[in-house]
Amino acid sequence: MRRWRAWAWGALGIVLLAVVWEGYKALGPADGVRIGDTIVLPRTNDLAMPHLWTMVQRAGEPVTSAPGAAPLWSYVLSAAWLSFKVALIGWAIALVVGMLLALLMQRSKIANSALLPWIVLSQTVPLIALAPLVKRWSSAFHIGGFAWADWMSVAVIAAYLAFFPVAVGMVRGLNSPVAAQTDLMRSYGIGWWQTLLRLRLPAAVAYLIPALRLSIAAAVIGTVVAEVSIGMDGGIGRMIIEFAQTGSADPAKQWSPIGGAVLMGLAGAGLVALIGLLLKRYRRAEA
Amino acid sequence: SPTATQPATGSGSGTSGGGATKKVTLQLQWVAQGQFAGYYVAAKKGYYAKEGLDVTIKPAGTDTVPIDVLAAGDADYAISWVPKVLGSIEGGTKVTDVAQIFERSGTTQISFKDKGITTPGDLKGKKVGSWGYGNQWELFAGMQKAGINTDSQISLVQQAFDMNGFLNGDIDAAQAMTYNEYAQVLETINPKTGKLYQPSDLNVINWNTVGTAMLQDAIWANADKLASDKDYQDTTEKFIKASIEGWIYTRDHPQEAADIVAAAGSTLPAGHQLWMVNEVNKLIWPSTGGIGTVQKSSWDQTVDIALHTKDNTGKTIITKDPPSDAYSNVYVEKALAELKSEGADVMGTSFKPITVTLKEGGK
Amino acid sequence: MNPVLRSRLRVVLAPLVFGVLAIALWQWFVTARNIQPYVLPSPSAIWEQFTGSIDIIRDAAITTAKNALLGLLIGTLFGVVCAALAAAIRPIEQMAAPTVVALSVIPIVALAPVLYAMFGAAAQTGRVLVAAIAAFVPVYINALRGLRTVLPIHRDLMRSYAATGWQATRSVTLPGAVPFIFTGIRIASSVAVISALIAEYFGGPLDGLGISITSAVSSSRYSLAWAFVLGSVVIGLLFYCVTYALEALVTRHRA
Amino acid sequence: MTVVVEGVSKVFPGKGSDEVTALSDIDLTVGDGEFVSLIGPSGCGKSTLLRLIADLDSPTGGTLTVFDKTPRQARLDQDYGIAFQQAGLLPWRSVRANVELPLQLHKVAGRKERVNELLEMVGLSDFADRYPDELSGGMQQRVAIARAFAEKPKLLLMDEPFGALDEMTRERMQGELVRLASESGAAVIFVTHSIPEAVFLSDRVVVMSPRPGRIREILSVDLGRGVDRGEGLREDTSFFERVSAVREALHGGAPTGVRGVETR
Amino acid sequence: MTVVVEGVSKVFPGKGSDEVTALSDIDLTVGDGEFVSLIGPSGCGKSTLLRLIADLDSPTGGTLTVFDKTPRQARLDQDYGIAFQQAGLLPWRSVRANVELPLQLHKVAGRKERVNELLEMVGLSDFADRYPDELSGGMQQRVAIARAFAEKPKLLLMDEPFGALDEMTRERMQGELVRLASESGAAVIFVTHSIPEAVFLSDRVVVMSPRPGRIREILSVDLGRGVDRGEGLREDTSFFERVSAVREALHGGAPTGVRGVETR
Ligand SMILES: Nc1ncnc2c1ncn2[C@@H]1O[C@H](COP(=O)(O)OP(=O)(O)OP(=O)(O)O)[C@@H](O)[C@H]1O
Ligand SMILES: Nc1ncnc2c1ncn2[C@@H]1O[C@H](COP(=O)(O)OP(=O)(O)OP(=O)(O)O)[C@@H](O)[C@H]1O
Ligand SMILES: Cc1ncc(C[n+]2csc(CCO)c2C)c(N)n1
Ligand SMILES: [Mg+2]
Ligand SMILES: [Mg+2]
Repeated sequence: MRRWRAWAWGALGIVLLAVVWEGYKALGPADGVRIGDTIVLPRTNDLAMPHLWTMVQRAGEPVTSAPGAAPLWSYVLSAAWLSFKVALIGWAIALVVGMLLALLMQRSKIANSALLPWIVLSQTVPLIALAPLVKRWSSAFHIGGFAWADWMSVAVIAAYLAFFPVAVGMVRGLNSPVAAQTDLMRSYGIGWWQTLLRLRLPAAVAYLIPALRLSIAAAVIGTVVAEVSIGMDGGIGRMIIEFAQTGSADPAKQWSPIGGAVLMGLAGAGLVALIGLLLKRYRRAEA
Repeated sequence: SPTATQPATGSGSGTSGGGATKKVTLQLQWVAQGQFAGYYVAAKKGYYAKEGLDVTIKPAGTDTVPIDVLAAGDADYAISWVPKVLGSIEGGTKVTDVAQIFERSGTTQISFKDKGITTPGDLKGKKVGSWGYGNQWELFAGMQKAGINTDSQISLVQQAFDMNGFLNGDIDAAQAMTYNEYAQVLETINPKTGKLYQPSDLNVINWNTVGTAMLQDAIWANADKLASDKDYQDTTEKFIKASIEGWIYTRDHPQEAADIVAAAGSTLPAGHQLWMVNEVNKLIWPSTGGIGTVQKSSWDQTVDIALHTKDNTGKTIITKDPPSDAYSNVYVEKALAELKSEGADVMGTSFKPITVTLKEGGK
Repeated sequence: MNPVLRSRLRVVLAPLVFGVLAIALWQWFVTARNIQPYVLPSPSAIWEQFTGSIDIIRDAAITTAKNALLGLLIGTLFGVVCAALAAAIRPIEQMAAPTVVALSVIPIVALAPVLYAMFGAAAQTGRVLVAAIAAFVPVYINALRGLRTVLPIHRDLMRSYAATGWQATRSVTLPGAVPFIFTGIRIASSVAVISALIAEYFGGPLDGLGISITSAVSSSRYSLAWAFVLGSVVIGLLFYCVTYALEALVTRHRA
Repeated sequence: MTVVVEGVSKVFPGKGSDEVTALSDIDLTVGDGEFVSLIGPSGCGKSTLLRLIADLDSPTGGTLTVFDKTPRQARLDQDYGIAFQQAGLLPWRSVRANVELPLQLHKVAGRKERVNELLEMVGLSDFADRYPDELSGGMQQRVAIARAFAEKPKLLLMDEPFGALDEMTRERMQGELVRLASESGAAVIFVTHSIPEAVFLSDRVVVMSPRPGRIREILSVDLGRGVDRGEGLREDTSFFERVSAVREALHGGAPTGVRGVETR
Repeated sequence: MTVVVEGVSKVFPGKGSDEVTALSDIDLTVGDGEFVSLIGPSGCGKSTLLRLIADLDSPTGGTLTVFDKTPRQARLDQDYGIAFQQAGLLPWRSVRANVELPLQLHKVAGRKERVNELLEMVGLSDFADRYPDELSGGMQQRVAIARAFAEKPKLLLMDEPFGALDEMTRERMQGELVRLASESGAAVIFVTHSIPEAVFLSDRVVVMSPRPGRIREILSVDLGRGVDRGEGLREDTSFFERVSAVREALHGGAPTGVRGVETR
């Protein structure tokens, strides 16, 4: 019942947003509202704000006029699916790296002090600077018949953005058990590994889930940016630059990759919710 | 499906050269589009295969520097503009321009008629669009040649992939490739008339006319390998030959070439694609010294601009003359000789571009 | 040695030692293996470029930092105001929920071109807004949580004082949410910098760190590119440290 | 009468149909200046009863009056001061500002002097400009008590205010409270778990029993008022007698020492 | 001897040069099966002493032995069971699994039976499959105590295990503890704030004073063992006498009832 009400309000919010969009488009000046030279409310012309129905209609039409071209929506959907798979792999890498770092930082205070500032610092390096290097390094990998593909570079870059929340959240989670609990483990004379397994990991779950939510959003964003930067084929990133080239003549088309990206984000959030459900046992305290 | 841009692989039937096929990778400087039609055609039509080459064509992303991919050994050949490469060469990258496919520059600066910008000098005090990425040098050279102080007398605007900034009036004069952005504008409805924008609405500054044009799409090869590796020299010649065959076919069959590019995964609308192929043909044909040969005068003009033009960061592309192996006509001349002996028209003297009518959205 | 002193030393020294070692290893690797700058520029080369082009880097950094700061301020303002509305009226929160989730996953590369079309491609507005949107999400989420976590005892206290809604908001709800808001701002600070920087790709005046990085890369000047990256790291850290210090300041009396 | 509770009951809606009857049919009167303690096992409704009197919650049955008004009116008129087990100080306000809070909200004049007086009263003048996190638990609780006394209420409601303190501090605070209450002439309703505390402080001890919350017995203590209750009292046999009486009432005749299955 | 503490001191490094001397020159022996309580104001080092015995921390001076071994060896040999004020249950484990935890970690055989026995002992058999958040505070504490008894230790260390319980539950638990301890023959070192609790439970009460933590006095209670300590004892004059004696030792001759300025 309350679930439904939340959904209903959420849907109403989206409708409201649509009404505001169209309402402003109808009433606002084509060239936007300016204070001095700065535009403070957006332009309403079709280049800046296409009609919502134009976007929807455009999504139903074929991507290009080439015979047999798929409708735009299905094209976006399969691009989003491809990007999402890459994002998931990046996310998986981020999970492993983030957790390992967290374990290391939990294990050793020195490691914690030494690494944490650099982990924070790592997130101030723009992906666009990193992407070409990663691609470069990865192509140096030629182990046997294994050839590094573009999507792997993209996944690595997505992981670079996504590991941060996991590492930070996980450290906090691993350190969350209260003194009574850690002392108890010590009194049992068990070592770090057993304490980790029996106490710290289960206790960290409650902190891990929100971290995962942030992390998967970061993975999605990282994937798309890296696709653009590296030039990976077939995903939402490539779609953004390709559609931009017809962005002026076919402005509604440019919005569909945004829809695809949002879809990926929502799917990610859904996935995390599912994981949260699976680990419900360890989240009793939250309820 | 969007994954259609599988690396286009020469799957030719007639392997005449005999022996095993040789794997070759070509790094483009952008995504698959008509600009690179010749290579896709050569692959599709089996010209590479005929030379015993198995060519993989790799599109680029925004941050791909083709010449570094080449230098790192991740590609055997790369397509890039000469001014973008000269700096890399001065930085120690050992590459050689082995075939100057585009003889003319496709870069222009376009503006709406009412701005009254007909010469580079008129850009003074205007909001001027620039792509950066090494695409900006002809513009800067042109403005500086007209006596404009590019640090203080214009305001520079970063130009995106689309032409919205130009159409919305944020940019007075925008960079436009004849084969791409210029068409984008002409494919757009003019809200004032309800019809497409017309060429008559626009003023176009063409750097070829101004005299600050620089050499654009060329095939680059690894200089060190060229100097030492006989096999690579051989392959280079074959690669150039097959590529030129592709361009010749493109000249003669623009529509088919456009379709081949689309089949290789380009999502540009068909009309736009055809326009691009046709415009690119104009940059190649008719050829002065045979397609692919570097004209010394054009090279020198490019180098001269690279030595003396400062962009917004206050730096010139290069500070001293490039080494002598920065370009070489040796391989292209051999390739041309072979092609001529096979009866191919490598000059395109009688080339007549087709007429492409642009429709809304490039359809 | 006194363990407290030792822990202080550890906090300062350990990252320094780690950093110095990592940079030394990096330098050694590049020199010994003769790595090309397009594979990995050496720290010394980056530093050389950094000091050599410090004026250009400073100018670029100031432009980007200004956009990021303005964006951070706008994002924070909107974040807090919207959170206040959402906290006061639950349907508003529920209505905003899908939009906020969507905002949090829209890649900057998709958003920026659209904003330039809306707000002008020759102005900094698009960049500021990209930073503002990126900053909005963490501030909104944290502020909302803060406004929602009024201790029951404080609520009872206000009721027992027969305090008006506004009095309760002013004396309990808002001050109670302040640490949460600052946590949000701290998270938003580095995101704002990165976002403002990436947005430079797609329009706006030809200045800033993002454009400088790519234009250096496109002419294979990798050491210079990384000198600009260093500039962005400095800005990012500056933002982080300032917001961190603010957070520490406002939460100093909280248990 | 300070407080009159008649036939009051409180039912909390639980999940589904599991209602919780926190209070059932409670009758209680508290006279002016009287010190009444509520004692009983966890969950017997002590806090609930206090909250009903304070109008922090409303009864599902019966009537309450506070100074012959509705609890709501009494709350709006600021007729009572209240303190909880947690001091509930605002961590961003100094000690002084915390004590000042109710005065400020009600725009009382002469605040500065009154606050100084209150801090003096609880012996925290030297800590006026400190912040709560700089105080010990006992000191925080004293700030909360000063705050409760701020508007010189004729009724003090206290819900286990000393529950979190150690024995020595607790005894000292009990002594202070007895003094303050008798000096100010305020009636006090005091929730506690500690039998000696209830006995030491109160004129009457209300013993409650759970499921549903009822008053089992009301015991008069009659050990004198205010200053009469020195520390010596704690070692007096009359004191031990009352303690034993309350214990017995609490255990309610049920054989003591038996291991019962406790459910919530 | 179960525990021998000789000349033990513990200094914690504070901020800068502000060291905290938590314990100074402590001597204490606890015999086999003896029940010893530690009482004293907050911060006098009760928990610290217990933690040293449990080898959860190490002394800065003096020596400790537990069953004639080092505390470390005793810990590794699982010679003691321990319980804290917070039950410290693992919220993701059922009651049964929580009690089973030490047995599982030490791979003890016949766990299921032992757990049933322990749950029976603390009267929680019906709640074996519930989770901690479904239990009241008192029930949680009983789970923690069952867990401490799991491996039949000859020494039980308890740090205010009943501190969070209400008076009635607390008294019931005290009775149970006395029974369990005497049945199992285990020695107990018990930290508390409550004088009646210490007196009711112990053979000897160790009264400590703070800054620095020292033993002020050790009082023998001599009220009989185990079952002898029925609920009736609490209303016995001999009981009140001991309570008063401990009170006085605690207040350490300082005139009581004086309002002192408390600092931390
Ligand atoms: N807001 C509420 N919603 C539902 N049930 C409640 C609520 N408040 C109290 N109860 C229930 O009412 C009963 C009485 O609670 P109350 O807090 O008054 O007990 P108490 O005597 O103060 O206990 P304690 O000594 O633990 O503080 C309990 O069973 C409790 O679970
Ligand atoms: N880990 C620690 N670091 C620094 N100081 C500590 C530490 N643990 C305890 N102390 C200090 O040692 C002194 C004794 O603390 P301890 O916890 O043993 O007291 P206690 O008697 O158990 O008090 P309480 O009754 O409040 O539990 C206190 O002053 C305390 O602040
Ligand atoms: C960031 C950025 N990267 C590439 C282009 C597109 N572009 C402009 S000129 C040119 C070469 C031939 O088309 C290309 C690829 C752009 N506009 N912006
Ligand atoms: Mg209560
Ligand atoms: Mg303690």
